[in-house]
Amino acid sequence: MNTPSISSAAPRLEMRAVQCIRGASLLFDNLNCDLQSGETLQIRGPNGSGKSTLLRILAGLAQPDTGAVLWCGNDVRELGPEFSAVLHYVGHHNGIKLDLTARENLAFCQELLGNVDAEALNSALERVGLTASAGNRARRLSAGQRRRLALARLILCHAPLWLLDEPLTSLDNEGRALFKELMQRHTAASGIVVLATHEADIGANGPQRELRLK
Amino acid sequence: MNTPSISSAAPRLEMRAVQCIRGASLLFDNLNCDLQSGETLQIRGPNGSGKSTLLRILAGLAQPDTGAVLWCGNDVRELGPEFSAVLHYVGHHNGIKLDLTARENLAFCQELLGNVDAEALNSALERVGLTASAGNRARRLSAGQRRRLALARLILCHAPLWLLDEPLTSLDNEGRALFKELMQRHTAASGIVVLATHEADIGANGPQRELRLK
Amino acid sequence: MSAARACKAVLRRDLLLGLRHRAELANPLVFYVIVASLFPFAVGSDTPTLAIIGPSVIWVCALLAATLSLDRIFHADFDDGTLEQLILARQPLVLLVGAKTLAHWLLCGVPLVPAALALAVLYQLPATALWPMLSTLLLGTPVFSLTGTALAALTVGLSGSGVLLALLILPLYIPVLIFSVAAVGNAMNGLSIAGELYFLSALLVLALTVMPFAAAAALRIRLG
Amino acid sequence: MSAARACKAVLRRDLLLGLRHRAELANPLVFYVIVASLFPFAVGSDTPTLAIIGPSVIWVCALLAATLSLDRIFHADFDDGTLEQLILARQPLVLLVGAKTLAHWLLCGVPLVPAALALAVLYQLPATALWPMLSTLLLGTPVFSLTGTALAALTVGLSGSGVLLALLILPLYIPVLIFSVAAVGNAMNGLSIAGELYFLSALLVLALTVMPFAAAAALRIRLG
Amino acid sequence: MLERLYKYAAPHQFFALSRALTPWFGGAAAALLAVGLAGALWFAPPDYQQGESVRIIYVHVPAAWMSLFVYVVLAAAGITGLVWNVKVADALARASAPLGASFTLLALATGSLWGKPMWGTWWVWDARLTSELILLFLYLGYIALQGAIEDTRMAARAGAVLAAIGLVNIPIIHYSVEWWSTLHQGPTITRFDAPAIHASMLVPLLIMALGFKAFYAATALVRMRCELLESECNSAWVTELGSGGK
Ligand code: HEM
Ligand SMILES: Nc1ncnc2c1ncn2[C@@H]1O[C@H](COP(=O)(O)OP(=O)(O)OP(=O)(O)O)[C@@H](O)[C@H]1O
Ligand SMILES: Nc1ncnc2c1ncn2[C@@H]1O[C@H](COP(=O)(O)OP(=O)(O)OP(=O)(O)O)[C@@H](O)[C@H]1O
Ligand SMILES: [Mg+2]
Ligand SMILES: [Mg+2]
Repeated sequence: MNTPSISSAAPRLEMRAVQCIRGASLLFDNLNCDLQSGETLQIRGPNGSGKSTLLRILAGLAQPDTGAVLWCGNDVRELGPEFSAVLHYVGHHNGIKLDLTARENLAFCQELLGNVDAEALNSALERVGLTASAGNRARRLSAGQRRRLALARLILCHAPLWLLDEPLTSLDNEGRALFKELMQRHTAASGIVVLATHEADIGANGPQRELRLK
Repeated sequence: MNTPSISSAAPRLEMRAVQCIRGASLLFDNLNCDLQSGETLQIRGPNGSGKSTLLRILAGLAQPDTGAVLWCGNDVRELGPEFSAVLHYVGHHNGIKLDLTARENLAFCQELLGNVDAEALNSALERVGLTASAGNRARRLSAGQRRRLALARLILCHAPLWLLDEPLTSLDNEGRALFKELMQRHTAASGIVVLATHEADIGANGPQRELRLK
Repeated sequence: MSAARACKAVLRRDLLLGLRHRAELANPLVFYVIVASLFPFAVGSDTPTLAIIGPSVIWVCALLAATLSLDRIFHADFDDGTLEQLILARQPLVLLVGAKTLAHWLLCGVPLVPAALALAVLYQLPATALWPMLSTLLLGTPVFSLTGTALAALTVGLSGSGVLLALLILPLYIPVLIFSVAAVGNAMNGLSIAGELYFLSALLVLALTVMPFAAAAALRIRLG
Repeated sequence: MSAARACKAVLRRDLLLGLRHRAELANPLVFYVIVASLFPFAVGSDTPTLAIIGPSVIWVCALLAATLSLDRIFHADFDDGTLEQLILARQPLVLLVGAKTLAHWLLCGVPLVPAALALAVLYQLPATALWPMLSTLLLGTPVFSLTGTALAALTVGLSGSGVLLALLILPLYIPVLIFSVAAVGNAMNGLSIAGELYFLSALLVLALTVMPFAAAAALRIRLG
Repeated sequence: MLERLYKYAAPHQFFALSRALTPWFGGAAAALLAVGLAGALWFAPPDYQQGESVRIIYVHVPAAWMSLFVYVVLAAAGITGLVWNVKVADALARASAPLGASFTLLALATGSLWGKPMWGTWWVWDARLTSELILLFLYLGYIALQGAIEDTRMAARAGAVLAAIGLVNIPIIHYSVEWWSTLHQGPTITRFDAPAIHASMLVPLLIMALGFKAFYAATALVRMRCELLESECNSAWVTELGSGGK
């Protein structure tokens, strides 16, 4: 609120010499990267190379051992909740309540994010193909349907930075196509996408960069 | 024990008019299929079409609403634990204890399955590339490493029938290749594989069949 | 204001989840009544003994019921990843945690009050004990919820956190217990209970000002 | 025999997991001691009253501690999918469940015995009460573990299963409670406790023969 | 005979049978309860010791008996459903639980109403009273379990296991008055030798007891039909029923 710049300025995510140590082993060291609006960064690497850990660090859910993550030039540790406001994070876990219906889950997200809009909710459900199951408790949804519900958060309201950990898990072909389209639109609208995935082709349309771990 | 035939006979899995109803909706009806040794069945279908449910029914973890599953001609409900002895099931969940090390997890599986063999254990760890992390608690493993640990069960001891629910989740390319090779060997050794996956190519070598849901 | 709306959303969601498990909602209550009725079983139906231990049993059981229900404040949210979403929400975490505390109190604290009064009747406590019972419960249960939330945040995601939590929390509850039982005892002996009530109010104010911040900090630590 | 080996594996694994969370292992115990010592706080350290309510408090708290630890018998196994693996193991499920029950008793039941004796001293119970306390605990705690396993199997995977489980189990524990406390009371009054011990033994034999089967059936139902 | 039974165990057959039987049981309940209450309130003498308050016995005792009886029915039905996979038995168990809980509550309420004039207090922690309270908890536990499990088939099967385990408590309640010397009345009516109660009281009491049973049967049949409709909503016969077929 006191630095309105960061929500209005052009999105820009930087890693500066980010290092992470887990247990006795160095996961990664001296990671540097400068992502501008419209860019897609795909984090790749074999299992256990630290992709998920890096994403959590970028989201501010974990701290790097040395180095820093900057958003529009500000250290995200200092930005705090302000930084949370500019990102969507979808991790290995879906982050949905199994005892609420699909619709209730999304409505809650909206309220949490601060913009209630029934129309946006309906169109998000429609987009991810859950209109028919919107009234079902999430517990009854299949693995792929739950993942779709988690991804529906992305289109509920705008956030310039998307951090996605294996977003395509459990999705069928139609779901993958849908998701790729969402991503393309987001980068076309000058957003930034960082995702970890083992897919060969993620079909980004803007400038696409790769970060290989290990 | 009283029908030694089923463990020595050539593996054969049949579905007879299998039907499953969940809530108010019919997931699938009148599924028929006859799988002989060496065959691979890939269950396909969009998200929520009932693939996982069907696999649980095949494993005897759930009951079909009508119809039956037969193993070597016997209804699996009547075979009970005898049927469990001929199959490996790997579901969406990995079925590993996060507070045991990778090695301890596999050792426990061996004892449960009734053949303790340190060599088999070491070679299984080696095959799935977890030798270096064998002494780590599974909680510290990454998503893909955990999946590898779950799949290591398949090679710990022989079972003619493999039931796998999206086995490739979280695996990197090397992991996928490894798994495909395991599957090929299994069918070459006259096993049966039933798997649910959204992958286009699962690289089976023997006769490969497909079951499309919805 | 959007912060207020987010808090309301958290509150509404938690209440909804609570109501959706109607069984779960009634459970702490029934548990409370069962445990409290175990004692007469064990002690025998000797009325004077029952009246002596009555206030203590009622309060100790209220404390246990409150403790048992703590586990669910964050546990489920942690398991399904919604806790991360909460932390990444665009609002100050303190407020959201405060809303969760309030929901917990409404679902688990408030129902204890009528249950305790009913038990007081069953234990044949004199009528003079009822008002102090009521007022101490209304002051004490929010302290339980507030302190409990902070410690639940600290232990979230630890295996066996249920019992660990109970272990950490019970010593913190003891002051509330002592003063509340003393108040009821005083009232039964015709003495003033103002001192105890002041003390409990002070504890409540302290908990209100400190605990949500502690809880928010603990959550950030545990998930960091 | 491979069934015996599988049982041993289950037992060893559960004990290992228990020991690995040393905190978790100590927790029910510490919880027990804390709750039991809340009463003197609440009742006041009036020795005759304490001696009267002593056996009841000790037993009720043992029962609560046993109840609280039930949740973890199957809960974790259900969450991570190892329960399915257990059901699909090549051995009769009854035996594996029996091994889990035994592990639970060793981890959570047996430690209660010395703790209860220590508490008996704290409550200044007469020496004549110690032997009945010991024998009833040794007969009663396995019944708790056995019955608890069956009910834990029934409620596995249900949301809020902790309190639901407590709700279901407490009524079933009551007979054990009544007879045990009666035995201690009789002993303190110089009467014979043979009748109570016979009854408790009968309950134990009943539980031993019925509960593992009930638990296995319940698991199949819940996962089916 | 067995064949007949088996036939009516099919949900749609039972549905028809239950429709036919309900009015009979309902009518019998109304008639018996009317006659019984008249007998209880006007024809039976007041007790020489207890005065008019003895008339509570005509509600209390049948309700208390029913609370035990219904639990046994519930457990038996549950086990039948579990072992032989009879859906009608599952429905009976599920339908019985709230009824049994209500009878238990009624026995507790009338008992404590009676206790006030008799023992001078609403409630004592006596063995029978407390064990009746536990019975209430058993019912509530059963209901809570049913509520917690969404799938009705699974809920019924899980409930059956619970009910079977809880069966241990029934003899404890029944014999509690003999095992512990308590305030509560010992067996006066259910003794194997001659009942220690005068016929002018016994007859209305027995009529009331029969009336309660008929009432239970009628309500259970209605509730079972609801249960069956709900759990069988996918099957052909329900669809037919819904589309106006007979
Ligand atoms: C809340 C209080 C009470 C409860 C929970 C209660 C419970 C019960 C129960 C469960 C039975 C059936 C026992 C069986 O068939 O095995 C019963 C029967 C009976 N009760 Fe009560 N009762 C209460 C109060 C009273 C009072 C105050 C009286 C009268 C002094 C009374 C008189 C009787 C009689 C005469 C029977 C029939 C005994 C028989 O089976 O022959 N009850 N009661
Ligand atoms: N109680 C219920 N009421 C209504 N629908 C239910 C119920 N339980 C399950 N379902 C539906 O059954 C289906 C379950 O499918 P299942 O998990 O087998 O799908 P799947 O083919 O494995 O999908 P995925 O590819 O996403 O893993 C879902 O469509 C779900 O909505
Ligand atoms: N406390 C610890 N001690 C030792 N190693 C640890 C510890 N915590 C995590 N690790 C290691 O850190 C890595 C975590 O990696 P992470 O989960 O980020 O991998 P990932 O790239 O997301 O892999 P995947 O593709 O399998 O999801 C693993 O190799 C794990 O073994
Ligand atoms: Mg990862
Ligand atoms: Mg699936």
